[in-house]
Amino acid sequence: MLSPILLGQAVVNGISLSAIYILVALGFTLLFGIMRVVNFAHGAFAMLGGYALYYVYGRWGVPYLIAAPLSALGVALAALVLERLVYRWFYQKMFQSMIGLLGLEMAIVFTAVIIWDPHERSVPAALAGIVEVGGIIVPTDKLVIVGVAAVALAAFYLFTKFSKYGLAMRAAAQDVEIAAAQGIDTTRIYQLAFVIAIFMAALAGGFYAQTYALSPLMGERPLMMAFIVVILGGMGSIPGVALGGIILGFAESFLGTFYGGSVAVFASFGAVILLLIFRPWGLLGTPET
Amino acid sequence: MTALLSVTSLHRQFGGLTAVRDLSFDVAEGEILGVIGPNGAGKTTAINLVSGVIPPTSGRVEFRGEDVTGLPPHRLVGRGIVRTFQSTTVYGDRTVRENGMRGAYLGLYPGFFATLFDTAHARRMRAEATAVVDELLDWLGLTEVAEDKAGSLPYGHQKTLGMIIALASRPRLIMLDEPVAGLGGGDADHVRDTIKRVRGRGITVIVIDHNMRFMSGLCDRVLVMHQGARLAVGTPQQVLADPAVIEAYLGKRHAALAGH
Amino acid sequence: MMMNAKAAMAAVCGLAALAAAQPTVAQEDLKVGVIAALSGGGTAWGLGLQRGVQIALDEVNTAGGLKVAGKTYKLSMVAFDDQYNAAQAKTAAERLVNQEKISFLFGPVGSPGALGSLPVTQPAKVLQFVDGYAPAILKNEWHAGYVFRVNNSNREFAGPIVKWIRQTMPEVKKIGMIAPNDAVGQAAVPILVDAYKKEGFDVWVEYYERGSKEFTPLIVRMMAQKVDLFEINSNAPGEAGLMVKQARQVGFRGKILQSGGAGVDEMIEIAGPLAEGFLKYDVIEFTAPEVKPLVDAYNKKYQGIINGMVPIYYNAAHILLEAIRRADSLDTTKVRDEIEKMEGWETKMFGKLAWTGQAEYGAKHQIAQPFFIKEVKGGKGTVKTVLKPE
Amino acid sequence: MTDASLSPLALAPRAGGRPLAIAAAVVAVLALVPLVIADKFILSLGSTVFITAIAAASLHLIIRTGHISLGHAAFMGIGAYASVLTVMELGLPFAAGVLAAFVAPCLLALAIGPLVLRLTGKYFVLVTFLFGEIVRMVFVEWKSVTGGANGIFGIPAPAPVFNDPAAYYYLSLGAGVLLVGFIARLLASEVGRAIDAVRESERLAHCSGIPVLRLKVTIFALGCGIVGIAGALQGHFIRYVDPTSYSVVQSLNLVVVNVIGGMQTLVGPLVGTLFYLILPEMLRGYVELQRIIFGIILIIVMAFLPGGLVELGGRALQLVRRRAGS
Repeated sequence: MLSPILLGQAVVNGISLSAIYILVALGFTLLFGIMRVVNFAHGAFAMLGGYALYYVYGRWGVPYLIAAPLSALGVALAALVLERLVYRWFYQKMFQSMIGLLGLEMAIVFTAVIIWDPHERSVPAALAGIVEVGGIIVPTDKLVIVGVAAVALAAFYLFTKFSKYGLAMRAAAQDVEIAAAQGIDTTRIYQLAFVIAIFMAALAGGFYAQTYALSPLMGERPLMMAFIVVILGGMGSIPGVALGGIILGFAESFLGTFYGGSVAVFASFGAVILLLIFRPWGLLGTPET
Repeated sequence: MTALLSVTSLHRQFGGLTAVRDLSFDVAEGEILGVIGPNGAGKTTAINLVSGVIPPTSGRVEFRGEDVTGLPPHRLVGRGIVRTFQSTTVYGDRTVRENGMRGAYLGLYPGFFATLFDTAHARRMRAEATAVVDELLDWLGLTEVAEDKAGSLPYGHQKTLGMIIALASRPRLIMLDEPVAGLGGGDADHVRDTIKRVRGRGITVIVIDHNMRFMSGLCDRVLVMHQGARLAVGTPQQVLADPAVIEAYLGKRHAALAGH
Repeated sequence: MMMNAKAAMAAVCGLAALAAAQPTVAQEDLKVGVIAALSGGGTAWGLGLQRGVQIALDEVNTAGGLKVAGKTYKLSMVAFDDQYNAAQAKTAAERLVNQEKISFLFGPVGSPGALGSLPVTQPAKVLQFVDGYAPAILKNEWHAGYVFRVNNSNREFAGPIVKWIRQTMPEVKKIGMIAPNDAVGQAAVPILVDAYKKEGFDVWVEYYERGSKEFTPLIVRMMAQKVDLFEINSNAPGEAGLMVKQARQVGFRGKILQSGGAGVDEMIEIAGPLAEGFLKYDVIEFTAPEVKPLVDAYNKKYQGIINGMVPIYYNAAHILLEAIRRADSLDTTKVRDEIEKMEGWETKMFGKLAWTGQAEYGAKHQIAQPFFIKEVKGGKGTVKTVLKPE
Repeated sequence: MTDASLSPLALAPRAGGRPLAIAAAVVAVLALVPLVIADKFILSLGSTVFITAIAAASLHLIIRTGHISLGHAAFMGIGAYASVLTVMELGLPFAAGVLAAFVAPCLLALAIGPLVLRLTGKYFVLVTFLFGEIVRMVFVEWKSVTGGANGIFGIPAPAPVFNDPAAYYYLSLGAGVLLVGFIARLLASEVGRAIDAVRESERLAHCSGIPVLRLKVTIFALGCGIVGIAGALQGHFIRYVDPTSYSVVQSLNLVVVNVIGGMQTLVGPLVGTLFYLILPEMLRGYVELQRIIFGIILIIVMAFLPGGLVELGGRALQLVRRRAGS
């Protein structure tokens, strides 16, 4: 069964899966890298991003290129309230943040169930159709995701490496007190990082809802994926997200295509457990001192 | 005099960095040995290696003629080697007495089922542990604060308590990592007396510090470390006269020390 | 919020019913129980169950109540959530049976809840109307004493569908299935596979872990097997819709059919134009004239799309109420015997009532009602054929 | 409670005296309940409370070593399946099932413990989370033994008499007293002193001669074995086991119970269990609201109130006393 077309299709599927995983995991790793917060409410923000896109694009008909970033930005800015109410108490407290933010996830998701009912709906695709290259088929909506993920990854990397705010973030990530002593307003920096992270979660949630389906419980899967990607690559590392996303995406595509669905899940979970035991800081992360 | 502790060619690497290289020394029973050297000389790593907190890359540690290389700390405590930590380490939320009781744990642990059912044996052991701890508290002057939370004690008392926790296991060798760091001159003198009294109980002492003045009034012999290796060993007078020591370590700091 | 609105609505309806009843007749309360998933994944079906029963009760109440042995009863409902979980279903059943003292129970939908509640209801002789694919719901230590399955299980509908495929699609030789590795999939798929094999088809099955949304790798794997018909089997509507969409996106050109589930609208919503030509089992045709009164009553009282559970449980409630009238008693044994004897009774929208299952489960407590194969045409599910269960 | 019980001076007035008397009084009242209330639902709810309390207390034991397990329900499931299979497949009596329910998860914990307990608390949370999922998937996949996703139905009661809810009430109450009592005793012993020392400062404890890893593995295995017994009690009570009953959601529920009640004393999970099981019965029909309330409590406790409801109650009591005193 190892035909070139099958192989090609598996590669293409691997790329598109990797892209969505990278997109979902970027915000997660940013929150961890800078504030040491394990954002178990990440899936809830992805879900809110899905609903925002559903209204802004699906219902109100705002042009897609504006609607996608606008709805994500809306979620991110609204989430600032939660930053003040909830998140700031968990900064630099990795352990407490996990359980506390699981609570936040619960509260948001079930509020959404009350508002929107639990049933699934769809967000209309921006580009429906397929591109066929030499027998290998690529759906256009997934092509869009690959493009956005690549751009986001590059932008993230360049931002943290070169921009003034990005450098300030990195300084704050390394040592809060020293950063404060250097005159960096950590509260502001944290808020900025928070908004960017939630923006990414909501944007990814929009794509996710569009590609799959929209429901209050839809965030569970993206959260799980973000979590695995980030552990694989190394918590807090942006190149780690790229590597982790690619490994997970290709593993799922190839194991799924050639060995079946359950094998893919067992293998990825098993690999992550082993990694956590022997190298908890991930492939590209740095161990804590 | 046979050596109580004998360290041979101890080596420890962290990645590409060699923290301790080819370190050998002996400690005689009843001796106070000082380990001295500038920051980064590998003193604390050396103590960590001997006390089992980290395993050595190579080399050998013998205690009372027995090979104890790479044994974990709790095993070494059972054999009579304990240590204290550079930063004060006490159980801050617990009473001073409870801190002491935790130090006495291993030597006086009655066994799982005995303690579970609180047998006569377990009660006897506990009474004994309490007696040991109370005696130590009395001996080092903490009886009055025995029911206070350890975290509420002044810094100097916390350091003393750290030593009590170590002594409660009734060791033969105690290793003190910078016992006077952060203390004022008067307190330092007090600590020096305490250490001498500890030795007076027949306990061998290894003490780490970088303050030569403090060390020379305390130690029988001094081991000077430099860049992870042994630079010199001998009485404080011998070491101070050693040209290699003066050049490598004391040369630029001599004036500063004299000014103290 | 939703719950409050519902409670308020129920109160208003209750008042209306009270006002409509003749003031001279002293009325007593008869409470029936409902256990359904009212939170989490199975909520859409749980709400359908609850609403279907409520509409039937409302009809009887507005008509003056239920007359039994000289007394007139006003009907009301107590509904508890089982979160699609066995332990919760047991607790809910305990409470309904022992505290609320109900004798008639609708639900749960789904095997875990049904199997969790049976040890409470059956020894207590509580008459229960469930839906779920697990054969053990009827085939158990109580010999299905006081439990009826009021929806076709796939043991009843798989055979006729497969035969229909044999007759109408002679080109189909090999079937591919991608199934959830959960209670529904593991119970339903073997039965379906048997049905296909019996008719001489080749069958290829692959399971996926629940929660997965990306089926493309598995579909590509399936396509490499050169299957002619993609059987979506027991997948929930959301996953089923995604499978149709993703299969078409990667260029699967064979037939796609689902023998299972209920309701085609949610799938069309998710698969969009790619759902065109998709064939699906369904329990009801909502545009049929005999169903219209129910749809109207539903839309008057509730928001949200009506689904297949509403008519199924509306029907079940009326079967029970008719049996109580015939027995002229609230004794569950007498009522059960009447239900068994009701074969041939004209239901409101499922034709003549029929019970089956003696051979399969050792008790004739399995409903057998005609069902539909629908085809998606122009974005709408249209009836392709009506089949009878075996 | 631990530190108080350890020095002989403190033992008599504090740990040995009042709490023991209070516990005895509570158990006595609970034992009288079936004589007064014949409502089967209340008695069943009672059994559920006792079984959950055992599970929550066993997790508390592990939490006391500084490790929160997000996979505890998986071990409960292993216990449930082990007992059910022992009774149904091997035809052995319930007592043998309970033994299997203790031994099976205990052995698994002994096998993985030395690996996962090396991790610090935060990574342990992550590993147990994934491990719990894997165990659940094994329940689903291993159809020939576990019955797959449809589980095992028709599980007999431990003995015919236990079909009566009142009898099961006494069975689970007895098990609860025995196992929770065991945990309380353990925590009050020298082992408990070592557990607290390890949690508060692992380095210092290790250098005071406490075999840290061995202690943690032992406690982890004990906790997993005890929750296995709770699983057996639950399986034979519901008389149906399936993988969804032992998923990450259930593990999270056990953590919620501990966090809500308070993680500092054994009273915490007991109070948490009561709150966790009684609130839904009061709010039945408002499931979403329950989850929202639990979510908000989790946030508040983790951010401001590490002692949970017990700490809150303690503070309130102090306040009342001060008012009364002045």
